[in-house]
Amino acid sequence: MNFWGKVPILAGVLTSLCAGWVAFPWVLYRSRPQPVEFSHPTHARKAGMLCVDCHAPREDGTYAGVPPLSRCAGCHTANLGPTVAEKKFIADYVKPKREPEWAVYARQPENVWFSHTPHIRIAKLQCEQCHGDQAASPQPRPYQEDRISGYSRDIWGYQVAGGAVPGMKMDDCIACHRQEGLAHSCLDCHK
Amino acid sequence: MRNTRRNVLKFIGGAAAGAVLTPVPWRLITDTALLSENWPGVPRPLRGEVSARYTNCSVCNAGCAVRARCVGGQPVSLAGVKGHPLSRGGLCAVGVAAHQLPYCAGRLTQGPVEAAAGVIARAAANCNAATAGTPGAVCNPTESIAVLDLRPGRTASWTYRRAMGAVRNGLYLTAAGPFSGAAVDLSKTHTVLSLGAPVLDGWGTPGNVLATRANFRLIQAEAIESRTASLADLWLRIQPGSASALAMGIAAALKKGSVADGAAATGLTERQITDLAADLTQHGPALVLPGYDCPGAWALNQLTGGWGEAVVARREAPVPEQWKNCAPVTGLESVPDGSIRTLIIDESAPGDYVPWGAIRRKLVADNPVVIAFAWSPDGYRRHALLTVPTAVYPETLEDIPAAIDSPAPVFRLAAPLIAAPAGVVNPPEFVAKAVGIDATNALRERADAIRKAGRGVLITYADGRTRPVAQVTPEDFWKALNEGACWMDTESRRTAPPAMDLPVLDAQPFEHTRMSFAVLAETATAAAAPVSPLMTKLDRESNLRLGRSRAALHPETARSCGTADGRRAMLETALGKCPIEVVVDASVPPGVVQVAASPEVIDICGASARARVAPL
Amino acid sequence: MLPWNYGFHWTLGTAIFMGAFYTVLVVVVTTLISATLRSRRALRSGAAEDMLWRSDLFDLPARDRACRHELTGEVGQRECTNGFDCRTCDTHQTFLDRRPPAEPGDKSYEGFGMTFPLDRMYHRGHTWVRRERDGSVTIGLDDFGRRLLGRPDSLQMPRKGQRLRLHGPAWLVRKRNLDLRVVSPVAGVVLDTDGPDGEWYLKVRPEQPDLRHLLEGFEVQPWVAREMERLHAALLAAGAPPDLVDGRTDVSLLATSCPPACWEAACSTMFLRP
Amino acid sequence: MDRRFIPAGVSRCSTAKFLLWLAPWAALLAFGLYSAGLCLVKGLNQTHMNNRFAFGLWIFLDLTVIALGAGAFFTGFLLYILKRKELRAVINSAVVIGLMCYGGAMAVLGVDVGQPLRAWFTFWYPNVHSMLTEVTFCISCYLTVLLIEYVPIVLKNRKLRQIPHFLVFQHELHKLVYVFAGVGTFLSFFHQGSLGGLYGVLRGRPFAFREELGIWPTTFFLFILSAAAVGPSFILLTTWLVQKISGKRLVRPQVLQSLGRISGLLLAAYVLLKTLDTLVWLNRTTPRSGFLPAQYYAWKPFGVWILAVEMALFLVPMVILLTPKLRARAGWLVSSAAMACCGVAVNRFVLTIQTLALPTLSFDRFLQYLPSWQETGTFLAVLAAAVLVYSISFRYFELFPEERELRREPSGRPETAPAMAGK
Amino acid sequence: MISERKPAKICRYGMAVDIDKCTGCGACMIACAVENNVPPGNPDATDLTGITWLRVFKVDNGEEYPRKESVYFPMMCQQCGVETPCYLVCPQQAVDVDPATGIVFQMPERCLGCRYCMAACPYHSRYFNWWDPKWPAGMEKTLNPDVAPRMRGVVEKCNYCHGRWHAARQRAAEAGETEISPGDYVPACVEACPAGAIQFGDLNDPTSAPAIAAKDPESFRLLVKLGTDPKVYYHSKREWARRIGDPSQAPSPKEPSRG
Repeated sequence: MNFWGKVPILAGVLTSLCAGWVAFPWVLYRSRPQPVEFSHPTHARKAGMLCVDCHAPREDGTYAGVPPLSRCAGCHTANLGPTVAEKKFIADYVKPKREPEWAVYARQPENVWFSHTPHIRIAKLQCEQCHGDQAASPQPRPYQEDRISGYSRDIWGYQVAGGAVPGMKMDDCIACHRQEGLAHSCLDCHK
Repeated sequence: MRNTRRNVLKFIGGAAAGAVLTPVPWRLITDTALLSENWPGVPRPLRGEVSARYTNCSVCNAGCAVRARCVGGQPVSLAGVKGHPLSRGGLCAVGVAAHQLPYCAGRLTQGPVEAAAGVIARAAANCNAATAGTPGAVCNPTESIAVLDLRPGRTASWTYRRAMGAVRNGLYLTAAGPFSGAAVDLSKTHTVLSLGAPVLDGWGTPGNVLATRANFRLIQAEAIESRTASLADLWLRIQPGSASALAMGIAAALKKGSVADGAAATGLTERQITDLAADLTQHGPALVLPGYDCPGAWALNQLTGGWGEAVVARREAPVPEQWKNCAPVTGLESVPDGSIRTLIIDESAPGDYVPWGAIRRKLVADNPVVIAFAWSPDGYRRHALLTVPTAVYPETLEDIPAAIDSPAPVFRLAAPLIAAPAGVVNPPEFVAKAVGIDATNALRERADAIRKAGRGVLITYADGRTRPVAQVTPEDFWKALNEGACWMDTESRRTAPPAMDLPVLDAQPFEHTRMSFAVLAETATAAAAPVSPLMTKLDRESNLRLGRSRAALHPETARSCGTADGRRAMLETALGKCPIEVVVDASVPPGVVQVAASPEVIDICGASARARVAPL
Repeated sequence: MLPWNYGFHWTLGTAIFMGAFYTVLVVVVTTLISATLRSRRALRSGAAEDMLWRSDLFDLPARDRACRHELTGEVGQRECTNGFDCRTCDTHQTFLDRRPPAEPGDKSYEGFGMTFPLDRMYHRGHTWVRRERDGSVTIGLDDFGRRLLGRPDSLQMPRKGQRLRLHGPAWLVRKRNLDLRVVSPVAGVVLDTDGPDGEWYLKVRPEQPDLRHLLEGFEVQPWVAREMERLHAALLAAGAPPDLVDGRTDVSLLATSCPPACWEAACSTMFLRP
Repeated sequence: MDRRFIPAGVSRCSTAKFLLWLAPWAALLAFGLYSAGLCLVKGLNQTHMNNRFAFGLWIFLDLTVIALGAGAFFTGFLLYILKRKELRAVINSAVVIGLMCYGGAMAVLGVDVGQPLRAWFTFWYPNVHSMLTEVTFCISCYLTVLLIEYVPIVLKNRKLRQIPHFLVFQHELHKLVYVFAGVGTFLSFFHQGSLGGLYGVLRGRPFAFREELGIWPTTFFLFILSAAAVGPSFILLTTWLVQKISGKRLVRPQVLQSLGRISGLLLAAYVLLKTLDTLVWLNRTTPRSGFLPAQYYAWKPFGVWILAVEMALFLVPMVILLTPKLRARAGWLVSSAAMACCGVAVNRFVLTIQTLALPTLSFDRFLQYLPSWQETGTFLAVLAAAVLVYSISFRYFELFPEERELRREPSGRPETAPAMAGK
Repeated sequence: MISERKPAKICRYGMAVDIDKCTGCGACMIACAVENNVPPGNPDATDLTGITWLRVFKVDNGEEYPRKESVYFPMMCQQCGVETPCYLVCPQQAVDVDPATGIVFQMPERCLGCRYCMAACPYHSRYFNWWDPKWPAGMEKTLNPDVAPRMRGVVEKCNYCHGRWHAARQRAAEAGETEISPGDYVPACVEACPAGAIQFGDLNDPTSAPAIAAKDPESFRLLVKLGTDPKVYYHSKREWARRIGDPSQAPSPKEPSRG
């Protein structure tokens, strides 16, 4: 087969490569920006806050969820900074007392029984070890939802804080649990 | 390029090969599998802070202590409170799932609230007008207004009495038989003769019954092999509907009279009856428990020596003095027929369901007004002119009357665990308001009265402590009650209830009409009251209990009716008919139709009746 | 099924199971691949025609594939498995060695009112091949074929210089709206073409001088006889009128007189068309 | 109009007549697909299976159909590995039958599982100790093999082979078919066995549980044997049926007889071992697990008679097929083959349905089960599809190579085919 | 199971059921359904297609009145310890046995609904979701977040309220413990039984109720001769009731009786 004979084949390969790697994700994932242009670095660096200042666990050690508006309003009664984003936040949410619909990148599937308590109280893990150094994280990425499975792309696809830290997939949990010799059966984490 | 078809094929081939190198096929395979996890329609349980809250179950008078596991404030499961002096940590099947009652099919939240208020107010006004100027005159009977309280002994009952007291000839009616204001003390009992009472199946306070079960020998006289009969130490299979006859027979035996009639009616031997009588006297203190088709049998306890021992009088929890001038308690049966024009029925809290026929008799013939306070569609709503929606446990704040097996007066609240939907009313306050009385604070006033009396102890569940009431401030008392605490009177000198006279034998042997079968209703806990949708686990999904609108027949009986297991049929009595599904069960005696008590069934049969089953 | 799957760990069972499974997989796939490669090679080397010829031949009844030595009675019953290419057949050679030295026979064979000159060789597709001085060969329809077809309605001859394959189509004939391909008795390059009017159809330079696969000399007579038998059988099977099928069938009449079914049957049988 | 597709040298009915024959089957298929669709869309509540009768008509069908389809692998084994040349006359037909049996079984399994979208998990996370895993793997592999074996038959079609690529490919593939025959035999041995093991390992179902030989219960081996024994019978039966329906002679009687003979021999072996196994099971296995053999047959309608019938349906055909005189008579031959097929069906029925119907707990009760119309419909779809594909294959492909020969030979003439010379 | 290393502490959770105490009130069944997010029965569901992880049967001695005696008999998954039938037959490892607790667990998300495990289970304690799960409007609010609702077409079964096991472990972790203290983890049916007929504990702990029951001559297990080592011990003083566990005592075919 001469070169011209090969052209159609190459064309075919190229087409499906483009379709598969570029068009497909664009079709598959429903993308939704976070309601507020929130910046972890600003809070961590400028305001010098710690994770627990906002993400305070309940007294039983369980994760209390994304901090409610009240906690933000604690400081953001009026503009603390010049940014437009903050103006917008106060105007749209703080003043009308409207809870922002935060999208949680790493919400686990229903059949996963995850508790922060043992990871904090016993394993003494630091937030960064799983969530990555959010203090250095860029602006919040749009939340991408798989149209078919309904799961966040982050736990199934690339990792929450980019490169360095493990993602929130089962394999990531397992890797650590195996290391610690804590992986006995599916029942360890599944409900 | 020539030969395009070949090229197209090449292109397709290349594309196929390339696709394998993209995430498309793999992603799709995975995602479809994940989709089957989030299958449409599979709900996501809400997450939130887990907390424990305490209350008392108001599904029946047992008022068992309840610990609710709440997630984000919403109760997700209920359990008994260990170490509770009355309920002993017990909770029956209905109570365990009672937090789901608000989600029963057809739950009422909307209704003619204003209209009802208007009607009651007008009726009250009419009554007053009708008797105005004629002091003490018997009011025009066709203009009387009445409240039928299916669950007497509550603070709400007092409110109704006050309301009716305010109306010149208002009546306060209860369905409770002659035996009220008394209790039984199982801990003091050594022999229990149950004439069809479901002793081990939700009667009294289940936890208490089971805890004291070891103390007494249980003799069950019943026609069908009910749950209690199958577990009793001795089961006497008597003829359907002959419970009172047996009672009479025993009475006769105790009086050294002839037991022939009793034997004939019950199908027992005379020897069996005399032995039974001997048992009751020798292994005392004995207790005779009537089923609800022979209330008169209570009196039998006066002959066995259990009177004042096993059966004792029970004071009522203290009541504010100013409440005392109010309408007297009237038994429904003692009201002249056709005398009530406006009847208010409160079935917001499950109680004894009175057959509609018995009520209808008392109403005036021409368009009487019946107002039902209900949260569930089946019940008196089917007969009422107006139905006003009410809250239901665990939405309601109400007190629970003392259970029959608690000799000491008690006062506890069913503290609401979830908010009631908008548009529902609190029946007693509603009625009181309509006739111009303010009863919004009745429970608090009652609590204060109890606190003022200073008797008894306060049991708090969260910490499991028991303190004399005297040491608790009124505010703390009220607060504790709202957190599911229980006030219990100190044991007073036990006294016998007022004497009852033995009713004459009312067990007429069934005349053999075309109605050939005896219908016997399984009278489990609050049998007639609606239950959680989950109860299908007990009836349809496991056949452990007889489901609503099902009737169990002996195989032969079924054959003789020309029906079979799982078939639809019509149950027909002198009072009416209702459709049923036939369940063939060899343990049902021939000639008996066993049904679960539901409003429809009770309406047409009451406790027991003759009926026939016609295949559909 | 892959060791890096969560929950996977090696046990004897897993090893055996996976071993068996993957072996099966490998065997099946390799077989498929080798089949594909071999067919590529076959296509390249142009074996397709030969295969077609063989599979067509295989479609014919066993008796149509009778070995030439069966015709001559040298062997009882023998089926040709070489698609009539005796050059690749070693049994053929042994038979030839057994033969007595051929004494010069008649110049030609006359039978059933047909003439078969013996100065040439015959192919069982009813073509003859004659060696010429210049090393080329001329190819023509034998008397049987000529009489059967008579004057073709149309004819499609190969181009000059075209390469004929052994048992590939030599030329195409259309007669009584029936398309026939005449099997090429030799492989070679077409030098010149003539037609039904001339004595021969094709002049071909054969690829190899060896023409042992063609019938000659005393083999012709029994072959023609067998051909007659086959013709009759075919006609009978096609439900021909009895008068067509007797000892003295005039082949040349078939073209005109016999019904289409018989016509197709006759031609197919004679020109080895399945 | 489709004459150019019909193999040379054979005669087939007119297109119109053919379509007329297909029509009812197509209708049946449509209905079946509809009922299968209901089961897939609305869920398995469409069936009459339940928590106790977790398996129903479908599993019974799968087991039976696959046992009958064993003809494909076993004929291939005899022809290509043991070189029984005469079976060349039926091998193509056997392949098509096998394909339909296995394809049908797979399709039904796809409907039978509650979550078809996850069926591939079995390949991804297999539990190698489960018989079902073995079955799934082997059946899917063997189905592929059958498809590959089917390809040459299709490509050899008179018209298709005019395309050189097809011609050459089928030719080369056909040369290597013995490899597939070998692989097929290997796979079949395993999944036929595992299908037996499927129930034989059920420790919790003493009626089905059997002693273990090595890592496999005896049913594993019994199933292989019974399948191998009945496969040829089924080929025999179908061939005869096709002859009757098409009104043509397709194979020489000797072929059918030799099929019958093989079947008979294997049946003999099977009957022997089955008897042995039954005795061990009743006297050793069952008492050990705390059951009384009598209990198994105490429940109507499954009395001891069903065991007797099962054995009879193997014994009688065995005797007939091993008696040359009787074997020579078409009537006896065919009816005994039919009996053997019924025998295997009853055997599979007992192991699937009766096992589930019997109570294990002392207070449990015997269960009745009747398939719903959706289940039956799905089953009929498989049947219809099989008939359709077979009919089409029979019309356009060369399922019976001997047919042309036999057509040329006026019937009744003594056979002198070289293939038969040996016997 | 997938463990590489042995768990630090090995429990064998089991149950002791005193059928003399059981009154068949069904509180355990309801508590079980509430705890484990089992939906109310579909209108077409019967006792053969419904889902009751725990089911109470009524069993009698086969006699007629007056000699007839009955007991109520709670049947949950017997958590077979060896040769666990369902675990061995599942084609895709959707059944797992936790080496740390001995609990047999069904993973609905892995299950493809082939129901082979149901055929394998001698106790019929596995249930198939014949219908899509459906709760009356608003009732989803009462679902237990510690248990994942199942979807249609998968098998489910009693797993000793595994959600509570997780919760107990979290409570332990809250106190910095890695092991849960006995009594902190109790299945819903045990908690709900008003008669205290069902008791729960670790068979490896000789002081636990099941361990004591295991030694009691009046205790018995179901179909113990199958050799699957069920971990639920039943207890009764009645000789006839103790024979329930022995299939060779099965009653001859007779008229059906409810329960």
